[in-house]
Amino acid sequence: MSFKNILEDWARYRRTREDGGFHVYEHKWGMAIDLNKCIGCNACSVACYAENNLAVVGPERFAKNQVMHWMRIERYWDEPQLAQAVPASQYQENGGSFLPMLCQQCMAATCEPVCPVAATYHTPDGLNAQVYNRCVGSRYCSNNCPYRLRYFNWFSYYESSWPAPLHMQLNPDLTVRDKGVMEKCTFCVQRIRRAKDKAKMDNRKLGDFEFQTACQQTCPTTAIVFGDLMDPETQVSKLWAAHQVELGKAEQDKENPDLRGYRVFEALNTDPKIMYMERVREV
Amino acid sequence: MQTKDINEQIKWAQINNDVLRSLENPRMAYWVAVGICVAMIACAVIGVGYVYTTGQGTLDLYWPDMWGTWIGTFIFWIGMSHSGTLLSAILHIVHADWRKPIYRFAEAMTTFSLMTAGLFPIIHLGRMWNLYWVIPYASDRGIWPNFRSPLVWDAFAIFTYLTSSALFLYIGMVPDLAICRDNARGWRKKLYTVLSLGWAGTDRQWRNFRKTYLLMACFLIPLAVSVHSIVSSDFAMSIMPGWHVTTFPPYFVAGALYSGCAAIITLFIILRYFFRFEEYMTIPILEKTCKLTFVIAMAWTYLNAIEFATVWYGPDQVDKELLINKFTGPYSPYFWAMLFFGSVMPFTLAFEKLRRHIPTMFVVSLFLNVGMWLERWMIVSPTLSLSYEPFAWKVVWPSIVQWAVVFGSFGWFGLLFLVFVKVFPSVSMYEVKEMVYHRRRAVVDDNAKALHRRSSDPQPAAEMPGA
Amino acid sequence: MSVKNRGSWRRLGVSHSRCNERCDVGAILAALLALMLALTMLLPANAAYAADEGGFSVPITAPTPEGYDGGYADDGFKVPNAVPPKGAYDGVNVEQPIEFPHYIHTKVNQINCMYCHTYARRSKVAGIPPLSKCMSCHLVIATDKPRIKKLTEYWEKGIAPPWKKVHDVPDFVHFTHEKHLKKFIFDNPGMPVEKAFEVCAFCHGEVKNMTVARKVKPLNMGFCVRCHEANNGPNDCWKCHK
Amino acid sequence: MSGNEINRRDFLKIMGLSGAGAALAGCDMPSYMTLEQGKEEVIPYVVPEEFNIPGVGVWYASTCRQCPAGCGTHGRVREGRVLKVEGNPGSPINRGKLCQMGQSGLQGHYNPDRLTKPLVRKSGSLVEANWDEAMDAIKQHVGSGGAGNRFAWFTGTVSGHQAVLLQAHLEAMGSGSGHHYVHEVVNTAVSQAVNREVLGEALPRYRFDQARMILSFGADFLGPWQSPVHFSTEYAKFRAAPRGILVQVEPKMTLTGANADLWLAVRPGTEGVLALGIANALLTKHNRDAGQLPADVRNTIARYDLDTVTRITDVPGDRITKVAAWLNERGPSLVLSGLSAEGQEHGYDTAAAAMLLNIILGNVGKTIVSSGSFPFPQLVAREGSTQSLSAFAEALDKGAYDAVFFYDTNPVFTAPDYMALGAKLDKVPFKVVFTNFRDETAMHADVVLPIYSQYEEWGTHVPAYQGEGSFISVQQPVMNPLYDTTRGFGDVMIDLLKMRAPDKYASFKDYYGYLQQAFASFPAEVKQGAASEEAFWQQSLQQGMVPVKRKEGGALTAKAAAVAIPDYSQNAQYPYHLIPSPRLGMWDGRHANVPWLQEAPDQISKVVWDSWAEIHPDTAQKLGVAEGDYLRITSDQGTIEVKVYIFKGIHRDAIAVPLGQGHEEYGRYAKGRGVNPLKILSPLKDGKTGELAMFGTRVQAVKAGRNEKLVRMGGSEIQAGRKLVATVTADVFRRTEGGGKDVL
Amino acid sequence: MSKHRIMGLFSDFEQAFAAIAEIRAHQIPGVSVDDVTLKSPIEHPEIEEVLGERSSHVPKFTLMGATFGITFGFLFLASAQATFLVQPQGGKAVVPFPSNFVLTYEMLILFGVLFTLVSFLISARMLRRRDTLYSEMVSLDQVGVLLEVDEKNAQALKSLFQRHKVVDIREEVVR
Repeated sequence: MSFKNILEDWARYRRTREDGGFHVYEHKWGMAIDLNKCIGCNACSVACYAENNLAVVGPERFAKNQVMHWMRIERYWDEPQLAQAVPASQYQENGGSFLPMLCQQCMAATCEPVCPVAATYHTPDGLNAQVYNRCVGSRYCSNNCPYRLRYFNWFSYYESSWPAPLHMQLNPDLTVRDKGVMEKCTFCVQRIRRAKDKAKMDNRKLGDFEFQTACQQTCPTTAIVFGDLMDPETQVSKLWAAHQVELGKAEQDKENPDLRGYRVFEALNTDPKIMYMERVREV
Repeated sequence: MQTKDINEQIKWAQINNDVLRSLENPRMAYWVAVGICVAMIACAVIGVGYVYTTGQGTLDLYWPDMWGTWIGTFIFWIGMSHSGTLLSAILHIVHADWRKPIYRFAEAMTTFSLMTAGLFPIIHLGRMWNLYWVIPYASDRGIWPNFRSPLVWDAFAIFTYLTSSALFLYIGMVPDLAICRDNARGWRKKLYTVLSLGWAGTDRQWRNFRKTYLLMACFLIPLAVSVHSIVSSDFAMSIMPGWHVTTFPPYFVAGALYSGCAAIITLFIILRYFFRFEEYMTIPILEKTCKLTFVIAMAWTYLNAIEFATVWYGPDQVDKELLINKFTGPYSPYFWAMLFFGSVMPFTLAFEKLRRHIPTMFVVSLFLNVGMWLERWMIVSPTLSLSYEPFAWKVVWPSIVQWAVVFGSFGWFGLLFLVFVKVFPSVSMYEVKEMVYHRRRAVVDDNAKALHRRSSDPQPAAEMPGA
Repeated sequence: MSVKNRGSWRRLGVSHSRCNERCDVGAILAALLALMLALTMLLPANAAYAADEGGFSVPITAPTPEGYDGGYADDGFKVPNAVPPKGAYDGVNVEQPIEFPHYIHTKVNQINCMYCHTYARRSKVAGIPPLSKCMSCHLVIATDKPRIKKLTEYWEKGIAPPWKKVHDVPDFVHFTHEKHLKKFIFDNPGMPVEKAFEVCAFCHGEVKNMTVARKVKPLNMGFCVRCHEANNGPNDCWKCHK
Repeated sequence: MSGNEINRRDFLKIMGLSGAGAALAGCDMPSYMTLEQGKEEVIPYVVPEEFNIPGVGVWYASTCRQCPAGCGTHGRVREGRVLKVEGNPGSPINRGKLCQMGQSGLQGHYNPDRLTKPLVRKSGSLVEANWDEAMDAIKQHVGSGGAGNRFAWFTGTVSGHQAVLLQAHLEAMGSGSGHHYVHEVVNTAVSQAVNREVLGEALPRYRFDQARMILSFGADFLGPWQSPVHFSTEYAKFRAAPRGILVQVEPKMTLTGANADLWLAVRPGTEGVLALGIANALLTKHNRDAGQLPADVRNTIARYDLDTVTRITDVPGDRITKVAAWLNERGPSLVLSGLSAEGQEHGYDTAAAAMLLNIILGNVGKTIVSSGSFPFPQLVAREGSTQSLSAFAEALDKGAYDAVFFYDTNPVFTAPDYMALGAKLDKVPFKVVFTNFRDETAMHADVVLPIYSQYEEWGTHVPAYQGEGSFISVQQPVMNPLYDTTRGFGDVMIDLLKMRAPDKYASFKDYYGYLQQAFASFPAEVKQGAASEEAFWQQSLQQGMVPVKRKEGGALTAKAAAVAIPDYSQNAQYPYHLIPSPRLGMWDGRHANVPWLQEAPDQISKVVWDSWAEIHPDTAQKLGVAEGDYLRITSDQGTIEVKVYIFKGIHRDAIAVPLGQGHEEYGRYAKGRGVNPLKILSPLKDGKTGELAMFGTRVQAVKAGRNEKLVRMGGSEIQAGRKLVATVTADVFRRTEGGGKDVL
Repeated sequence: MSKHRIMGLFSDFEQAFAAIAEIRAHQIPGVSVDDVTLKSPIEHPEIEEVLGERSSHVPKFTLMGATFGITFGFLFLASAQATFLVQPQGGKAVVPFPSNFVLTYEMLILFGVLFTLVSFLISARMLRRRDTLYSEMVSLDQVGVLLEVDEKNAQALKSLFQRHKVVDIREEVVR
């Protein structure tokens, strides 16, 4: 049994540069977020709270940045790319730039190799998993995440965050994290698994849009598209292809450099699975 | 002005007496010191208990700086532990005789600071009761620790280092324990009889002892280097700006030796003062230690400069930003303080007058260690709170609980050391005897040459050992 | 080595010192080999996985439960294409509002488990049969029995009996019945559905021999993992821990 | 689903099955050590519904009641608990989408501070009582005798059959619809009035998808405006290639402003001038024909040349010309006006001026088309206004009422201090409040009736703005009531009606029965040839709505209204303008008790759990305040002290304090948090419509001296040169993706 | 006939060495220098001169330990990684050499040190009670020369010690 493992596994060496381990992937769940459509309305963030049992920490702890939002909307005032185009005005005439930030589900995730107990690892469907009940809370993963997308349960929030009967809203499909555990966006793995099980139960392939992540489902401007990057027929893979963004590249070589697709901190070679499409502004 | 490392006229009996006396009837000052240490430990214990019950949040750790001062202090203590290795192992191999009177307590420091350091990674865990998951044990779940994680390397390295250095300390002590055994009474007699492993000073024992000691020393040197390199890889292996630095291993090792030597000077002075070890911990030896410290300090400064330079001329914008941030940002006061204590302070060691002025040295050595602690903190926190993601930039001052535990760790170290100096000889008697013996031989030979006599001829009675 | 027999060594014509070391060397070598062996024994290779009776899981201490005949089905039927999980556990006897006799239903009357626990093949939970289901039979069958009388009271009051939970996994474990039944029963060639209880027995023990169900399998991670390995189940943490 | 309610309630019963409880990661020890057998209980169903499987979620269609927009929702139910709410893809309003308020309705429903028992005022104080006492109290006041036209209903926006029942009740009381006050702080009353005059239709349909440019005078259509989610979805169409231009003109940057291509900070109250200025530019520079405009209007426009406008509005001339040029070439365009522009004493004229631009640009009929009229007038939404609030206050001054009933509104919180509404209410002999929470108004009531939450309640709704198509949105309970001591609003209404008009309503067991009959009585074309009434009922519940055919309104014709905007005047004593800006999350403050929304940062300032005052850096410099310093803001009506947030998205003369906080009651999450800017509004009204001039208040501001950390999310506000949000120009976008080359 | 164990305590090291030198020169019949046990308070490099080479086996054990550390360390780690239920690679090899090198290195040192220690205890004859002739002066400042001789040679040996200004002679008769 396990000797088999030894022999088999020893025979495997790293294939190419980080390809997310030796897994034979079933899926590679990915996203495409159109910043031209995103209005930064926070609906996705709240939907995430509702779906994933996120704790509400309250103002005192929020003040210390002990926060819990897997999906956060970053707001910036400047436009580095258009700096010349915008005349410096004493008014914010170019509006704000909104960036929905959720776990990038990197294929070469920097958080994975550093976890001492292997509580975070890569699943066969290309997700960057966090196993709560294995986590010992060394917080190394978060410290090694350039996107700062991992959040730590500084306290036990169960009583403080869900006083009865608020706890009745908690989603039984996934665990409520206790104190001392790291957590992060899971691409709504409970929905993924529910859909996959359903498909499996009636022996068919899992179709595109058969399920949606909570953020995608609620996004009023449909800025978020989620799907399987391994299946070229899904809308998300079409988007990636259309914007000439590919996995496994530290730098995209595009025939048409004007195409808007890009990945945040691509050059760090973490190979994130979320593609953003540049914000557009009339100048 | 004293120039000799040690006075060769000193009687061996006196050596025994002086050292053994240091083990006897502690004075008031000792008990006061113990009391203070215990109080400090109490602070830490209360703090940790509070964290354990409420959660790590009470440390005012936050997103994104999730490590704070505890990990910094962890590195600090690890670094402290390199002193013993340096003095006993390296200097032993290069036959630097002057180490002999002072290496014993240095090694003790090594062991105890390791015992202190080891605590921090444990208590900083969010769920410390699951610590054992880091140990590679066979479970029916088929789950192992992730051997890729530098934290696991830490666990291995620290365990190895603790074991080895403790054994090194102990083995080096055996002949002295025999001496204690022969002079002790009551429970001490029993204790030393057991500990001295039946040492009788036969040539066979001495022979194997020499070999063993040498081999252990040989193991300890690369081990010490590897340990701090591994600790540095906690950071160097990551991709965060300010951590992802190739010079980190040597930088850490240098820093470690640095703080170690500084700590040696401190304890040197304390022991010399309280145990009246003027005969053995002599000014020239202090001077030598200071010179060594100075050299290391300069090495450390150089490595610092290298790091700045590589960042400054390197391609990584974010890294550069962070560096600028360290110099000008919210952490700048501490950063400048670190540079001052670490690179400017040591120049006091370059002046003979100051080197020989004990109070100055005491103060300086303390400041050097403050600088070293700041260095460690400046490695951990700025990177975490000001890194790639601007939206996450945030600086929160560590809470009182954090400080209490850091503070208490010194008490823990102090207590261990205090116990040590009263139970074990903090000066190696047999090595000092050797030192004296060889010097005496040297002197005798000189006289012999002068007087055209064989050195094996009977010497004037005055020079008879033990006469 | 005491002083006395030095002479004897000398007679062998070897200097005592060297000889002593040699035999010391032998001892060390032996010890070394022993240590190496012992440590390799520690490898899960030999210890955990090949562990019979569940390796590190809780061993049976108390006597086997009432009406539990130990072995598998009477007719020696074995579930095809399946390696039953190893391991045993000695659960407590749970006090139920009505002492439900499983064996009468399954063993005596040969009722399929999934007739009552009907959700098992459609949901992650097997579900406790609704009161109406019980009454569909017991409006007419065995109405004089005390247990049934009790049941009928509940029915007339229109409230369900508060059954106590016997088999439970921690909240951070998400076990699904449907997938397991699919693999071992419905997608299992040569597996007659009427033998379903054999599959249920994998984790629930021989319920068909029990009155009130009783936990007789450890249902801990080792138990699951070994079965998953033996039957090529998924080895992905997130399959069960979400 | 059978028509029998008992049954339905039964299968919605919360059952304790595995996973029904919250799954807590108490994973300290190996499982076999923590798990105890025979402790937890598993309660099976008594009679199951065949499609309801434990451990598997079931979805029920319903309607969102978080704001008047009336989006369709789906509620996910498992083991009888509603766990998640999603948009109903069938609903033409939100197309399966929801905003953050819609998402967090759950926390209103499960809120720990929910009112579970009726409250009755006994010897001056409200005490818990049972329903019989409460209903008796009501009976003896308005049961059979009395009241007449000394009775009034004060509600938020109501529509559908609730509105019918309200109407019926008013008549049964002998009072008339004139005594039904509908109050909403966030409304579009002014622009509706203008539309009614200019276009002859209060709420035409705005075709964002047709528009190639939108010029919005403070219409925060992505935030709290007419229908947030609907216009967000429309906005997405508008932004798809070829991409339309959005220009936002307002004193304080709203969410829409933050998404605009060009955001213009205008001096508060001078939006109309800017509109006329642009009109002027269009007529003079781009010689658009002004033929259809009456002479006086043309003269008015002529008065506002570029320099004048720049001087008055404080908007640079080149921006004005740019906008005019854009409007000229990027037709068809759409000009909107919203709260911040209309909340002035001359708000009506401002809105009219904006509409004037639409006329000049010929948008009417292109991007502003008739929405026809709804076939069932009795179901149409009674839309709220602030005029009704002041009217009500005046009525109370006259002591016009003996009994007032409140539903779905909280006037004591939203009314400015000068109205002293609380005190006036106390003079009213009998007040009944239908509510879910102990809110400010409830504290002044004589009887407080705890009603079902939106997920326990039956009802029908007809959203005022429905986009394409039109329908009646159905609200059905997605779960069993949490507390059997609460009752449905509809059920109580039926009982009230039974008191006054037993003959007509005795036949109805409850609101559920009433609705079923109502549905049965729908004309055939509505029933879409459903096989039976039961089938129709089922299908309506499943769709969550009943599509109905509108009467087409035909082409719109516009006749320009006269515009008269007073000159802008500085006020030496009160140099600043107070902007009580509504937020998408808090709306008018009704969601302040929802922890999710309190913790969800404001989109612009990213502040959480608090109120703040937005001011411009220059202003901050003038006042000598930094972020977190308290600012003392004083109007002629009172003073508030609030922390400062400094950014460039607000006009120098403006101080914006968001609505929503400053509750004195309303549960643990809302109580005593922040300030309520509405309290210090000056008594100003829009001349024509009588709407409160919410944005007309002048204030003075001084540094209070106190300082406290402003709890905000996030650190740096600039990207520090990293490629986080990359931006390209629209030209590039059109070149790559526009004009058929659309990449998906 | 009985055997005598005789220990002479010298305070002057030179004298002690001289005495041993004489023994080496076979002045006393039946007494070889191999039998001499020298007890001293410090470690003398000079001992080699007078006692002649006496080998130590510690290094062999050390080597053994190091080798064991390497082999066992690597095997253990690698098999552990290979038998990991779920392979949490995240893009790295199953048996990654960098990390295994580091860990194996630590194991090497650990076992090296442990074996060295054990071999010291064994080959230095530690952990057994001191013989009756042990003098505490040895741990102070005197050198002891211990020999076991036949009765007839005892006197000769003593006189030899006397010649070299022995401070004290201790003697015991074994059997």
